[in-house]
Order: sequence, then C-alpha cells, then structure tokens
Amino acid sequence: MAIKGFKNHPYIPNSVPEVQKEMLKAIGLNNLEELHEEVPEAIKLKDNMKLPEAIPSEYELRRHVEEILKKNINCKDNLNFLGAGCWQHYVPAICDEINSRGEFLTAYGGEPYNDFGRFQALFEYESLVGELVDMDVVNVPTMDWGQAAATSIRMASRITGRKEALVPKSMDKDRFLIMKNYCAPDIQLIQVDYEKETGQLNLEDLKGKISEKTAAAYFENPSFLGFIEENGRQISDLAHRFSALSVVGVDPITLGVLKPPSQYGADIICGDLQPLGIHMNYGGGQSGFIATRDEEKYVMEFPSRIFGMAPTGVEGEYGFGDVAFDRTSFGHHREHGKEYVGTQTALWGITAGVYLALMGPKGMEEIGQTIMQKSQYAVMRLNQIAGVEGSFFNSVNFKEFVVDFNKTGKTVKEINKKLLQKNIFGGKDLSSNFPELGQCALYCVTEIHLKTDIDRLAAALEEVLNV
Amino acid sequence: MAIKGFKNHPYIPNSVPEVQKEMLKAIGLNNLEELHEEVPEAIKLKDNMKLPEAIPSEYELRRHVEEILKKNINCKDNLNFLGAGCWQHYVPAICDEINSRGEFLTAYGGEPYNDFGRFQALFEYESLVGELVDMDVVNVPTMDWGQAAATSIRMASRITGRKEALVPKSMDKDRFLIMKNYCAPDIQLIQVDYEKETGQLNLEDLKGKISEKTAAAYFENPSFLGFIEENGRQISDLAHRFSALSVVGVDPITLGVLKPPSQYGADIICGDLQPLGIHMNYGGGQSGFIATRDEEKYVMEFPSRIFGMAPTGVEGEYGFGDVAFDRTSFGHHREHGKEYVGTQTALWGITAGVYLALMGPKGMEEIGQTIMQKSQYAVMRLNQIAGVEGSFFNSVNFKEFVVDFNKTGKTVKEINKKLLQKNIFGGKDLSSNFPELGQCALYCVTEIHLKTDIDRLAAALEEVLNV
Amino acid sequence: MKKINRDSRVRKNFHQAKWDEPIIFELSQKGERGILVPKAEEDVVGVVGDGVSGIPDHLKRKEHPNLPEISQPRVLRHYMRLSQETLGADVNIEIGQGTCTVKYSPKINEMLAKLTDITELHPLQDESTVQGILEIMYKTGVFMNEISGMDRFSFQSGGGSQAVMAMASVMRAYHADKGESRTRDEVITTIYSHPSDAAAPAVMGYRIIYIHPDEDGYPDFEAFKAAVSERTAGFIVANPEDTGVYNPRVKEFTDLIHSHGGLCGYDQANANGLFGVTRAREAGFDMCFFNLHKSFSTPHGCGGPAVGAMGVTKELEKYLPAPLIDYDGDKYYLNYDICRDPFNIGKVRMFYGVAPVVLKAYAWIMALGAEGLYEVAKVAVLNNNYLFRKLMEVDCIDAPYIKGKQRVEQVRYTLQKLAEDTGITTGDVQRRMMDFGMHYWTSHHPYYIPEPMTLEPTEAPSKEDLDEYIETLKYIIKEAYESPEIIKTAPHRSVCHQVDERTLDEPDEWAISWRSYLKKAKDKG
Amino acid sequence: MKKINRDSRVRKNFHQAKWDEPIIFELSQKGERGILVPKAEEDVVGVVGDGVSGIPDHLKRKEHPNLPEISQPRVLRHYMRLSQETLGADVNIEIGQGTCTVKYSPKINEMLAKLTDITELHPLQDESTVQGILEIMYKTGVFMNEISGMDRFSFQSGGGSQAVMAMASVMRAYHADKGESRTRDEVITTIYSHPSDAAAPAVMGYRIIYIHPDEDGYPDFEAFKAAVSERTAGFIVANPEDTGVYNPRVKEFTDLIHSHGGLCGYDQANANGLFGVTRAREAGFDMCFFNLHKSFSTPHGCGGPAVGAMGVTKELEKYLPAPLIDYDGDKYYLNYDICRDPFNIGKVRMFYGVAPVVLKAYAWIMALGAEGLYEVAKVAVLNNNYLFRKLMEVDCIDAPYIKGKQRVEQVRYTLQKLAEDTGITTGDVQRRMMDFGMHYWTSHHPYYIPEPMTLEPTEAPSKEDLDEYIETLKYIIKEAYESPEIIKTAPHRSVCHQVDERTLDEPDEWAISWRSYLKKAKDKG
Ligand SMILES: Cc1ncc(COP(=O)(O)O)c(C=O)c1O
Ligand SMILES: Cc1ncc(COP(=O)(O)O)c(C=O)c1O
Repeated sequence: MAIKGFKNHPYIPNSVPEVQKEMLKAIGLNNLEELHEEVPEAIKLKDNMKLPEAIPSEYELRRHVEEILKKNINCKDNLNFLGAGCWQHYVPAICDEINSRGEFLTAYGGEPYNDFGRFQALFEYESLVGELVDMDVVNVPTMDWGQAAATSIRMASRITGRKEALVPKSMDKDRFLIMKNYCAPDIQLIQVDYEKETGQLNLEDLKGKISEKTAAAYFENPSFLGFIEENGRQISDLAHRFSALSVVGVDPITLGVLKPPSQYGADIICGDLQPLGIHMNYGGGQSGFIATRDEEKYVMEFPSRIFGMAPTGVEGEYGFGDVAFDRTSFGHHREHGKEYVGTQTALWGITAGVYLALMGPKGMEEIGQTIMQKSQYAVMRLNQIAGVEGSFFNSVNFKEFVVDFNKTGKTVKEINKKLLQKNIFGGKDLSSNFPELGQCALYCVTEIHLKTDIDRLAAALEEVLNV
Repeated sequence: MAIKGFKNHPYIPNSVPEVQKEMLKAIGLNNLEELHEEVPEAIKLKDNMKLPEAIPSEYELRRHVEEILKKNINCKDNLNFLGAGCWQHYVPAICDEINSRGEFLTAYGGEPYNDFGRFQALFEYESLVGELVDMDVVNVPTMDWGQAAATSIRMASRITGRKEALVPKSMDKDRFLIMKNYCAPDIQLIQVDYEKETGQLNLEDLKGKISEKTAAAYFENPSFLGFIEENGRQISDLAHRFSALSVVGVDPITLGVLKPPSQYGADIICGDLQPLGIHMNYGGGQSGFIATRDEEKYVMEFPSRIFGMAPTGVEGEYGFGDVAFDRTSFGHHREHGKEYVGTQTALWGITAGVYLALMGPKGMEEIGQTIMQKSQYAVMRLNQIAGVEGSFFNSVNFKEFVVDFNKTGKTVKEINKKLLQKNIFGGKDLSSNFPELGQCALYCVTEIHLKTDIDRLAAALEEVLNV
Repeated sequence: MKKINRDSRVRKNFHQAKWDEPIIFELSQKGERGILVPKAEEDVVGVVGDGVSGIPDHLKRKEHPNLPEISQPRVLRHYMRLSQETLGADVNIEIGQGTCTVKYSPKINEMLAKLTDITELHPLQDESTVQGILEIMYKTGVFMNEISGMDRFSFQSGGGSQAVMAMASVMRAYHADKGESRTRDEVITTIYSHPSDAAAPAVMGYRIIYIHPDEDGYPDFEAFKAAVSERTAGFIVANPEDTGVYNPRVKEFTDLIHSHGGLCGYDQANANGLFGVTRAREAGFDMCFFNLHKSFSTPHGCGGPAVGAMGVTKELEKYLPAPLIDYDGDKYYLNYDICRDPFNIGKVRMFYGVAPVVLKAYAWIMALGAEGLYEVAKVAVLNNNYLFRKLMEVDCIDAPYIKGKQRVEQVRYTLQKLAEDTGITTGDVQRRMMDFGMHYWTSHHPYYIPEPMTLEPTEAPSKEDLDEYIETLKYIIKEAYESPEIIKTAPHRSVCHQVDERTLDEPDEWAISWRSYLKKAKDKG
Repeated sequence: MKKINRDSRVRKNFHQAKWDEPIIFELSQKGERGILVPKAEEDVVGVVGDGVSGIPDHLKRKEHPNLPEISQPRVLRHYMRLSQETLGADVNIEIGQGTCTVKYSPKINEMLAKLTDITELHPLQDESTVQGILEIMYKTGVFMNEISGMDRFSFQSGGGSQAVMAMASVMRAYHADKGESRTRDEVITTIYSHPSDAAAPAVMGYRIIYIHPDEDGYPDFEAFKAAVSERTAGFIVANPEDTGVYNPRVKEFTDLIHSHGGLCGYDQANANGLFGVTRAREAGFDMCFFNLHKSFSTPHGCGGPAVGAMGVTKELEKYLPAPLIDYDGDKYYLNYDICRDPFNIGKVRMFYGVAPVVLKAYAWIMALGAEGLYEVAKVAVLNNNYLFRKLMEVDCIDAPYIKGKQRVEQVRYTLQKLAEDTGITTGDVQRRMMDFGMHYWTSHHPYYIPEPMTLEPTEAPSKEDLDEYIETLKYIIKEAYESPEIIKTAPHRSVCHQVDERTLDEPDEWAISWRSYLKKAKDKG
C-alpha cells in the first residue's frame, strides 16, 4: 500500500500498532485496509493526500501558527472605529473564563440529564435576554442577526400566510443578502426608502408599499447607519393596521437606555448577541436571537430549539427540556417542521447570559449612557475639523454615526489608508453600498474608546486632511 | 469621619449600604465604625490611605495594567539564551489549561473530603517525580531548588546529628545565599573547589574537607555551569564512607537520558520543577522538590507535607491524607516539628505532574536528546566564530554551557548590549560571580531553539564581534 | 496497606456534580454589581452632558430591565457550578453521541484561537492588516480541496445544516442559471441521512423525496431510479449514513442524477471515517460540506459556533456566497468577483464564517498531516467495528442491515429485543447511562429502526474507553433483566431526576423564561 | 406548571463530582503518547549525531523511567475530573477555612497574569527590557508602604511562613550587627499566632517563648513583661490572633520589646479586617508581612505559588534580601546595594519573588483604591460579626474570651457543648459539612480551645451566603441531636468516604507514591 498512517499520535490513542493488532484480531480482520472493504477500489485513493508535512510537536505547531497570525495587526494594539455589524465592546474576563470552561466548550447535544448545566445556562440566557427585550420567549441562538431576521420574516409569513416583507433600504447590504437568499424563493423583500435628512424610515414610502400581502414590516433600531429610529410605534401600528407583524432588529447593548421594541409594538424582535461579551473574532462572534411573546402561535413557529424549565420527580428540583420539540426539524416531522435546526451558536448564548448577569440593570444603563456620551463627543470633535461633518444625518445616534467627508475633497479610501499608517482603523467606507451619500464612512465609538483615543483620531484626521 | 468606603463594589457583595444597615442592625450596632471599637484611637488612621484613585471599571483597569506590561519585551518575541536557574522550555497547553482550572487555582487547605482532586493530583505528582528520580518518597513542593537544597541539608544534619555540609564552589551564588541563610546559624556550608579544565568537582579538595563532622556532601547534576558531573558515584561513596549523606540537586528535565542520582548513591535528591511545564514568569515559576527512599528516618525528617494514599471505609475507593502529619509544624509539636511548613508552590507540583503524564518515558527521553543535540550544535556553531570558545569547560554539557569570550577583546556586557539591539538576550554574564573565568557567559539552549535560532545567534555574534 | 480492589471497569460510584443551583434571577440582591463599566471622562461630560437626554422621550427606557443584580464572585460561582454539571467531551468517554463526531479538541488549538491576533480582529479591517488570518483561511481551503477533491471552499456556513441550506441555494441558483428553476423542484435524500438534508432544502422551496433502504440498508437503487426525473434539482445524501452503512454504489447514484441534469451534494458530516480513503470527487459529487466542529476536531460549544465548510466544483464556484479568499502570489485578499454573477446566491452568514474555528481546524490538520488524517479514519473505523463486534455478541443487541461487513464511523443498533424481553426502552437506557457518566443517543425521529441506539466512537477513545463503555452497557442490560426498576427510575446520579416532560408541550404550562415561569406558577398558585 | 418549592437554604441535594478516577499510572497503555516533542533538525543531527553518546556510559539512563504512557485526551480527562473533585474558592462559599483569608480572586487578574509579557519574562533579562514588571513591583511596594506604614518591602518570600522566616533572619542580622547575636536567642510569640510564627524563628535558631492569653483572650501582658529580657531578640505576633481577638494594647507590647532592645515583627496575614483602619507602624512594629495570596486576593493555588510581602522600617532595610527594586526618576532598576552590607541576610528565594502574584495584587489594589480597601476591611469585619452573633445564638456554640465585643476578621468557636451533649466532635462536623459542599476548619494543633471551629468569612460572601452557611451548621447540629449516626459516618456526598487514617502514620503501611503503594500492597499479599 502506498498509503501510510501516523502511528502513536497523541490525539489518537489507538494509533498504537500493537493495540490495533489486538483489536483487529478481536474483530476477525487481518489489517486496517480491510476496514474499508465496502469502499470500491474505483473510488479509493491510491496515495496519501497531498497535504503539507505534519508538524507533530506541539511547540513547533504553536510557533508555526503564531508566526502566521503575527501577520495580523489587531484592534487592541491599534485604534479601531469599525463597527457595521461587528462591534468592539469590552469583554469581561468572566465571559471568557466561562466559555473556555472545557465542559461548556466541548458539550454538544446531550440530554438534560447529561448536560443539565448547559440547559440551565441557556434557559437563563433566554430569560435574561427576555428581560432586556421585555418578551417572554427567546430562542437558543441562531447564526447571526441576518439569520434571525430572515427566520423572523419566515415566521411572520407562516403566521400571516403572506409572502411579502418590507425592509429598510438603509440596512446593511450583506444582512439583506442573507435574508434574501433565505427567504427565496417564496418570500419577496421590498425595500422602503429613508428620509434624506434624518435617515429615518420614510413613512410615506412605507404606506405606499404596505398592503394586505405584507407579512411583516421589518426595521432596525438603531439603524445600520447608527441612529435611533424614532417612528417605531407608527411603523408597528401601520403594520398592525394591515394585520402584518412588526419585526424589529435591535442591538441589545442599547436596551439599558432605549425602550425595547416590544414596548412600541414589535411582535418579533431579533438581533445579534455579539455586543454582549463576545469578541469580534474576525466576524466569528455573531450570534442571532429571536424573541416573541409567550403565545402558542409564535412559539410554534420557531425553528430553533427553545429550552424550558420543568418539574422533576423530586420535589424542589428544577428540570429542563426542549419546549415543543416536535415543531423542529429534529422532531417527527423533519422537513415538515419549522424550517431547519442544527448546530448554531449556543456558546455565545451562554456567554451573553454571563454578560447580562454581570452587568445587571445598572450596568446596562451605564454602558448605554457612556457609549452615547462618547459617540456624541466624537461627533462633536470631528465636526470641528474643517470639511468634515461629524454626522451626515440629523438624528440621534447611539454608537455609530455617518461621518461626511464629501467636503474634504478626499475619498474615504484615501483617508482610511492614511489613518492606517497612523495605526487607526477608520470607519467603514459607505461609498459603494450607499452611493447616494458620496464619501461617507460609518464610524463606531463604544465604551472602549477613551477621550484620548477620540482626540487621537481627530488629530490624525486633521493631519491626514491637512487642515 | 474622613474615611470613606467604596460602596456597591463588584468584589464585595455586602458593600451595598442597605444590606450593611440590615446586618448592623442584626448585630446591634449603629454604624460600620463601631466594628473596630477594639482598635484604640491612638493607632487608628484618620484619613483614607494615600493610594492612587481606584480604577473600578474592568476595562480601564485592564488597559492600565496592559499598558504598563507592554513596557516589557519578552522571550517569545525575542530570542532568549538565558538560563541559570530559570529555563525556557516549552509549556504544553494542557499544563496551562489544568493549572488555570478555577477549582485547582483557588483551592487551598481543605481536607481530602473537600479537595480530593487536589490530594490525588499531588499524590500523583509525587509518584511521577518519584519515578523520574527513582525514589519512593517525594514531598509536596517547597519554594524552589534553593529552599529544597537547604532543607535537604537540614534533614541530613538532623539525621546525622552533624553540622557541616560541603557544597560545590561552582554553584549559583544566589542559591548558595539562600542555603546559607536557611542553614544559619548552626550549619556551616563549606565550598569545594572545581577542576579548572573540566569544571568537575575537585575530588582532592573534597577529600580534604570531608570529615566526621560532615552531614552532607551536596553537589549538582548538571552543575550550575551546565555540564554533567561525572563523579557522582565517587562523591556519594566518599560521603558514605564518612557516614555523611549524599545530597544531589538535579534538573529533572535531564532524567530521560541521564541516570537519576539515586542510582549513583544519592540519599536525598532535590531540584526545581520549573522546567516541567511551568512558565518562567520572571522567576515566579520556581518550585522545589525533595525525594528520598521510603525509610522512616528520612520521611520523618521532611518538614513538607507529604500526601499518601489510604483505604476508605468503602471497598474499592481510594482515599488520601497527610502522611505523618505530626512531624510538621502544623502538627502538635509546632516549632518542635521539622522546620516549618506553610504555603509553598503546590500548583506547580500539580503542573509538573501533568507535564510528566503527558511526556511519558519516551517524551522525556526525546526531549533530553533534542536538548543535547541542539546545545551541542550551538557549542559547535559558536566555536566557529573567531575568538569565541563555544564551551569553556572540557566536559559534556546538557542544556547550558559556558561560552568563552575572553579572546574577543570585548566584555560580555558589551556583547549582550549589542545582541539586545538585535532582539537577542545573550547568556548570563559570569564575570562578577566567577571572576576566575574572565569574560564568560552561561548560555542555555533547549528544545525551543530551532536551528535557525541558533544560526541567528551565531550570525549576530559574528556581526557584533566584527568577525 | 492492603491493595485496594478495583476490578470492575463500570463506574458504579460515579456521581455528577450536583449543586442544586437556583435560577440566576434568584441570586439577585438589590444594589449588588457584577462589573463596573467605564464612565465618560469629565471633559467629555462637560461637552456632551448626560448623553441620553437627546433620546426622544417616547424611546427612553423608563424602567430598568428586570435583570438580576449579582456580585462578581456569585456570578462566577454560579456558572462554574453549571459548567461542572455539564458533560462535555473533555470529561467523558464520548461514544454515545452517535452521528455527532464528538472527538478530542486539542487544547493547544484553543490557546491559539484565543490570541489577540484573532479575537481582536474586525472583519472589515484593511486586507493588509489581516494577512495572517486570510492565509489560514486560504490554506485551509486548499487542504479541504485536497481532502474532498472539490475545487473551491467557502467557510461561511455556521454549521452543517446551514451548509446543506447553502448547497440547496447553489442548486437553486444553478438551475435558475440554466433557466430551469421552475421545473426542478425536487430534492432527493435518504431516510438515514441527517434530517437537515431534507429540512434545509425544503426551506429553499424544494419538495423532498426520500429513498428508503433496501434489505441490506443501502439506499434502494431501484427506488432511486424511479425517483430521479427532470424535476430533480439534486440529491443530497450522507455516506455512510447514520446506520454506518457505506453505499458502495454511490457513484452509480451520482451518475444517474447527472444524467438527468441534477446536482449532487454530499453531506460529509460523517467524513471522519473516510479521510484519505475516498473523496467526494471520486464518488461523483458536485458539492460537499465538512463539519469542522465534528470531523476536524473543533469543539462543539454546546452547539456552535461552528463551521460547515462547503466545497464545490469549479463549475459551481460562481454561485458560492461571497467573498472567496484568494492569493495573488504576494498577498491574500477577499475576492468579491463572484458577486457580479447574477445568479450568485448572495450570503448565508455575515462576513466570512467563524474564523477561530477555521484556525483550529487548520492547526489540527497541520498536527496530523495526510498520514494523520488517514490514521484518524482507520482508527475511527477500527474503534467503530470493535464496538460493533463486541456489542453484537450481546444477545439483546442487534443492528439491522448488512451483516458481517464493516460499518464506517458509526452504527445504529436496535434494542428491540431488550424492550420485548424486559420493557426497558432505549430511552430508559439513555437515562441510566448517565448514572455512569456517559452519553447515549437514540436516534433522530422518527425511529425507522425500533428502539435505536446510535454510537460513534471516532478515533478519540482508547480501547480501554471502548471496553468501559461496552461493559457499562452490558451492566445495564443485566440490570434490565434483573432489576429493571432501577433503570425505569433513572437517572439517580445526575443533577436532576426524571423530568415531567408533559409540561414542555403544553402552551399553558411551558416555562420558556424565568418571567414566564413566574407568571404561570402564580396563575396556578 | 406549578411553582417548584425550594424554601430551604440548606443544600441538601448537593453531591460533589465523583469520577472514581484511577491513579494516573493505571491509565498507562504502552505506546500511547501524550505530546510529541521537537526533534533536532536533520542538519543538526548531521553535525552532532545523536547527542547522547557523549554521556559517560555510567551516567546514561538505561531504562526508561517508569512513567505512564497516556494519550493526550486521556491525560486531559483525568485532570479535568480531578479538578471537578476539588472544592476551590471559585465554586463554594469560602467561610470555613478560617485564618486562611480565602476570598474572591478576580478573573481579570488571572488574565493579566497570563499575558506573554509576564509569563515569558526571564528574570535575568536586561533591566531595560523589563521596565513594565519592575514598575508593577516597585509601585506595589509603595502601596504596601502606605498600607502598613513601613518604609520598604521585599516580595521575595514565597509565602507567609517564609516571610516569618525572613523576619527572623532580619532579627538575627540586626542583632549580629549590634554584636548581640549570641546573647539574644529568644523570640516571643503567642499561642494564637500562627504556628509558623514559632516554627520559622526556631529554624533560625531561636528559642520560642509563648505568651498565653488572659481571661479575655488578650495576650497576657503580665506574662509578657515577665518574658521580655535582654535575651529577647524579638516578638512576632498576629493581631488579631486566630481567635479574632484584637489586642488593643499592642503598642504597649511593642514598646516594651523596644525598651529591651528587641525587634517587633507583625504577622499581618490577618490584615484583611484592618485595611485603612490601623497599621503596623502605628502599632509600633519594625517589620511586618502581608500574604498577597490571602488579604490581597491572589488565588491560593492549592497552596502556592504565593508571596509573603515583607516590609521593614528604614533602619532595617539594609538587611533585606537583595535586590530591592528602585526608581531613579527615569527607569526602574534592581538595586543590589544592600548586598554590600556584611550583615545582609542574603536571599530567601530565587530572583525577586513570584512576579505574577505581585501583578495580581497590584491590579486588585488598583480596582479598589484606598476606599475599596477600607470597604474590604469593614465588610470583612461586618461579615465576621454577623456570623458571630448569629452563631452565638445557637445553644451549643460558644466562643471563649471577650464577650459582647467585636472580633476582627475571624472567630475561633468551640463546639464543646455539642460534643458533651451528643458525642459529635468538631472533626465529625468537619466531614459532614462537605455533604453540603462546604469547607470547615477546626484549628491548628494543639487545640487550645476544645472542639474548635474557626470561621473567617472575609468580604467575599454575601449575606445570603453567610445565611446559607449558618443554616447548614444549624441543620447539622440538629442532626447531631437527632440522628448523630449520619454525621459520624459522614461524608456521604463527597468523592470518598471516611479514610482509614491509621495507615498514614505507619511506616510499614503508608503509601507516599504509587510505586511504594504497589510494593507494600504486594508485601501484604
Ligand atoms: C450526517 C450529518 N449531517 C448534517 C449534520 C448537521 O450539522 P450541524 O449540526 O453542524 O448543523 C449532522 C450533525 O450531526 C450530521 O451528523
Ligand atoms: C496569621 C497567619 N500567619 C501566617 C500564615 C502563614 O502563611 P503561609 O500559609 O503563606 O505560609 C498564615 C496562613 O494562614 C496565617 O493565617
């Protein structure tokens, strides 16, 4: 045989040849090759795959990988103002401690009798996010905000029996693409324009597009462009007038200071947990949640797993389990269940729970306030730079804001390149996805930015813009 | 009162004023000040201590500390050849994983019923090190090699009833100072010279100094200067001839390839666990061990705790506990027990156990071999540099070796300064502690050095020395 | 001291950590804080004020969310305890979560994935600042190509099921491109493929046709022939299926689909037993996916984050979700070219997938190389068949379908005889296994195989581990005949006892959150 | 769903994780590897050969050490399980390890101490490369000065006991410097100071004189007066002592020592309840030490690594172990000047002490500031006295000495009445407490207070935690009167049952290592 195995490998206990012989004997085989007799020769590989030489010593492996990773430069050693769907917030040490605990990290799909702690932690996460959004039902997290929003719309479609959904034109293009693919082929997404001045959803346009075919009016708060959407109540009311659902995407870190959408008419709330104690991870920290009222018609439309509490045979004992398991594709109905379910982002759910438990009501209020103060300060500070408008839109911002460079005579691309030389990651260039804005960039300021950081940005911009 | 407390602090649950009031009421006091009524006014502080403002937010605290630590430059991003009592070996990820487990990290002095795992892990560490040194008894670790050696000598002194100990002149000066302080006032340490050519202990000098007063002949293998001490058997025999004990300090990472001192006559073996899976930690990773045969006269002289296995009331159950607890100062005899015991370095003991369990017999052999190959390569490569002698002594080295720069016309200090500019930490300058060697430096090469690293050192030296 | 006798492998004295923790809300004490957050500097406050007065009054949150107030040590203690109450792969012999490929996740990889140079990367950073992670993702893609024979990989899917969905999206795009989107509305799969192989394409608008097994447990080729038609958009199938049966005629299946214009997607979540032995390409597939969180060792994290790495042939590349990661000989970059294709499927997940998972898979592959991957496959199958043979010796255990041949990766057994003899069901055994610190999985619903038990050892357990699992099962079976009550009332040594599951299906009773529980409990009380 | 009733605070359903793990040697399987180590490159081998043939034959290890051979997942699993079987402070209500000041160790500090910029520092690096850690150590020293009133700190001692030893070394050096080393050979301490306060000076050659308490539990001043003489080298004492009694006349004690030419060393391992309230200087001490691993929150690590931070007055600085850390206004440096003093004590530990522990203490102080430290002291004492009052309400619990006054930091209680009434000893209660997941410490030997129980809550537990501990104790006491057998046979829910301790004191029986166990077990047959 041309194919060789790697004997006595630390990850593979039974890669010891003597043990293999003993086991083969026990099952009546002569050699390892016979194990794959069912695979026809025609489709068998004849040689070892062409992969790089193994680096079997842990030290050399570590050094190898670290040397590659060192080619990155990160947001900790540099000053970052990128947000746009992935945000740099502070991750409390305990969040990392808990999600690194081997038991949580390596658990998977055990029963409540095996993984009691996993069930309780996820039940608690559901309950904590429930309080934040003021809803009674929250799912075990799905992939990301985009997936959560797409599923929310599918849920609305099933509940209303309708096939159109309205979405804001100002939303993130990538998130829109996720929703579009997931809603195809049967549900149509119709974009609603925004007010030029304020960025707010254009209610006239909305009125023009909403109809008896509308399953859901979906909007976001804060909007992708960072400002607070002020007409949530009107939008929800309008949706309800047409017996459509109001679906709201929300950044949960705002909810210590902003009203939860449930309090202005939302029927389904979705969003991303990443701001709640999860590192950016190059975009790997996303985690979507969906929340509704505790009504059967909503609960039964979730595709996700939902963990609930239940009594056990022993007085005083909490038990847990899957609520209405059979609605999922894991239940008896498979593809006739609700959409599909599978591995998603449970560990981030647990982490978000830890975060909220640490923060408490005061912490959530304070962080909201700090962020707003700091981002407002940034807007004002950037406003002082000749040619720069700190905020393109005339609306209240939360942590993100559209900085207008149109009058500087420079493109965002040029500016960001120069900023990079000063170890600053400038805001996301909006010029290709929002050509109507010209040379604008979406900046993100959070509690991690000290005043000195913002001042450093401003000074760098002044230098870059030669003002 | 001028003194203020910090209310609602996350680390102090009962810093909540309302809770404090309730508790004060329950104990019949009116305010927190009354709690310290026993402290006389005359010695009470009248004002808050003068400490920097607290940094209560975890984010800012982290940033503050990280900014200070960033002023360090470390042995990972740079190329390090320092050893001399603290060695850069590779630390397997699992060693860190286990000693970071909150349960081990924050356990302390519980009974075997509380801390069963701690007892088992330390029993196993004892057993594993016991195999490595081929002895039946190992203690729960003490502070460091120096402390272990000092205690070994005190043990020898009690066993023999004598008050002199012979120690090699070539040993580390700091270690010697630890032993000297700890053995004072009653035990005298007498230094034995070394052979100029080979560095080996001078047997003639030893013979001249050993006597009926000698409690112990202490030597090290490898020696502080890195070479293998070849006359262990003769030294032990000589000691035994005078009814003194042979005490040997050893670097445990050598013992996959080198004979353990028990096999050439050692009665007590001591050394440092730091090479076995413990980071250098700026010198905070030291951890001393002591090993003897399982003879009452030895065991009863240990001041340390020693964990042993014991049966429980239930068939098939392992139990653990303190062996001969009453010999320690924690027992009934307090200062009449053996020396004293207290918090030492148990977590490093557990870590060393994990390391040995991972490495196994093959791993220990291979690492010994790799280190010897690489350090020999380094000696040869440095030899090629004009004016440089790769090894001052004509003996077999393990991982450390004395590089002779006497013929370069430069001091080690100058050379190291220049190497530092090239991000290389040159070997320890021996010129002040070993003036007889002139301009020599103790270099350390281990499994973490790739050939390219050694070549980089050589090239740098060539440049620095202008050859 | 006498020798302490410990002959039996069965861990009869096991008990799971049981802390009886309250629900986190019950830990609340008004005024306690878990962590303090940065406040705006005085200078900033001087300029902008309180920051929140600008919020329109009707959008201001007037009452604090009802989150608990808990000190930091208590939050930590709570979650530490819950973690101990969770049977992660790090602490148990993972054989019982069959089809999940739960294997050893090396700690070194976790340490690497926690480096600031990956955790603190923003996905929109300039390419020049993320060359390291792009290199990792690019190279891992190249490895995947070699391991599968496909031409191009995307890591965007956050799990296997989402990858199935993405495969179905590609099918849709492909047929739309060919102008056949309306006519091709069926996807064929098998009953022993994963439920997501049916459910995800169904979301994408496809009607699902199931192929049932023939007598030997192979997908019935005659039935398959009958099912394939011009309506067939594609075929999505696992091989081996959850029974562990490998379909040796797979190439005939894929050929038939192709001859009718359909596409073939290979669910390679079970690829672990095939590394270096055979590949998607040789078996005729146009697409496949691997679960990096399964076969490639990255930890399951209680159910993600994860990556379903999807590979396609050159022809289908343009439909993949953008961006792809490319290398121009000098630097790595995000390639958005495919976006311009009008039939490109768009996106399935934000950004580029879960980068740390890709990193861990990269490190795992590098630690093994081609020889190691081959060893993984061989040992996984060896372990599986060792278990298989040993269990088949037990009177009341059977495994339907092909006899005397090897099974790849896992086996779905049946305990029907046990149930008939003793009334002990597979669900009972499941609970009882926990009393020995072990997982035990029955099967997905519906139970096509009666009283199923699905075991998948992978390469991670040692022979000793396998023997412990086997002996424990035998021990329970003995109990079933001798003292079934102990099984019926199990678990006894878990954190909780048998749950009254009825409430979980009753809208008036279920308690999905603490607040909802309190409301309902009050209503009752 | 009905409300689930959980009134009782007593954790009656607790069970510790019990894995029944074998001893690590029993996991060995020939051929398995836990980790692979780097091999020398071929080029290197080409030049130097096998590297080991140079070893003189008589020094070559011919047989492998008998270490176990275990795969990586199994090593991990083993230690993960053992960790779950350990009752660290992270997982329990730490009240019962009285005098150990086990408090909350913030996780943020652990993360900081794991940064490469500290773990990968070599202690002999050039000063210019370690400015960060030197700054931390220097500043922490300055904080310690302020907290104690001393003038200079050394972090070299690796624990409190070693710091006592260092204090005794300084005494010796000081008197030697004064030419009195021979005549001053006595150290005075008290019976309720820590055993190390006696044992460590004894190692340094001192004869120990104990002062017993007077009726109120204060060190008897008359006895003290009688003990002090020209033979007195010094006085080493804790205040409060382990009884929690604070000696308000401490200054009279230190004055008396000084008037006889002795030195006073303050064992401040119990300083937690005094931060910001009173200091070593005001109490007249010349030296003191803090346990950073206790009062300053760094974790105990199963018993170290740790730091006994020792402070002295200006006058004694020159005796401290070198180097000291200094700042010249521009950079931090290691100051070896004191080495030149002929009476300098030399060293007590390699290098400069356990740097990561100092770092964690620094971070802890910075998170609290002066107000936070004061709050720590107040709450620690509040918690202690709350516990004290509540327990004193229990009929069979008493605490000898001063009544009606506050105790600082801890209390040593007595369960003598319980023992008399029921036969249940404090040792029995100790074991039974484990059945509820709690530590319980009796006292150091000998038991000057009969049937002692020593509790020290610190500031870390909440009122709720204290109440749980109290109720649990009461529950056990009730059991003692009603069903003492359950206590006598405890623990029942721990990893193991009562140990046959006899074997541990019998040289023929004790098993200090696995190999020694095997030998002896064989000998027995
Ligand atoms: C064969 C097969 N396909 C698909 C999946 C779904 O993958 P995921 O759980 O990542 O969504 C699984 C998961 O176990 C599987 O075993
Ligand atoms: C009062 C007192 N002194 C000294 C010590 C000894 O300190 P260490 O355990 O660090 O050696 C302790 C430890 O508990 C103590 O409580």
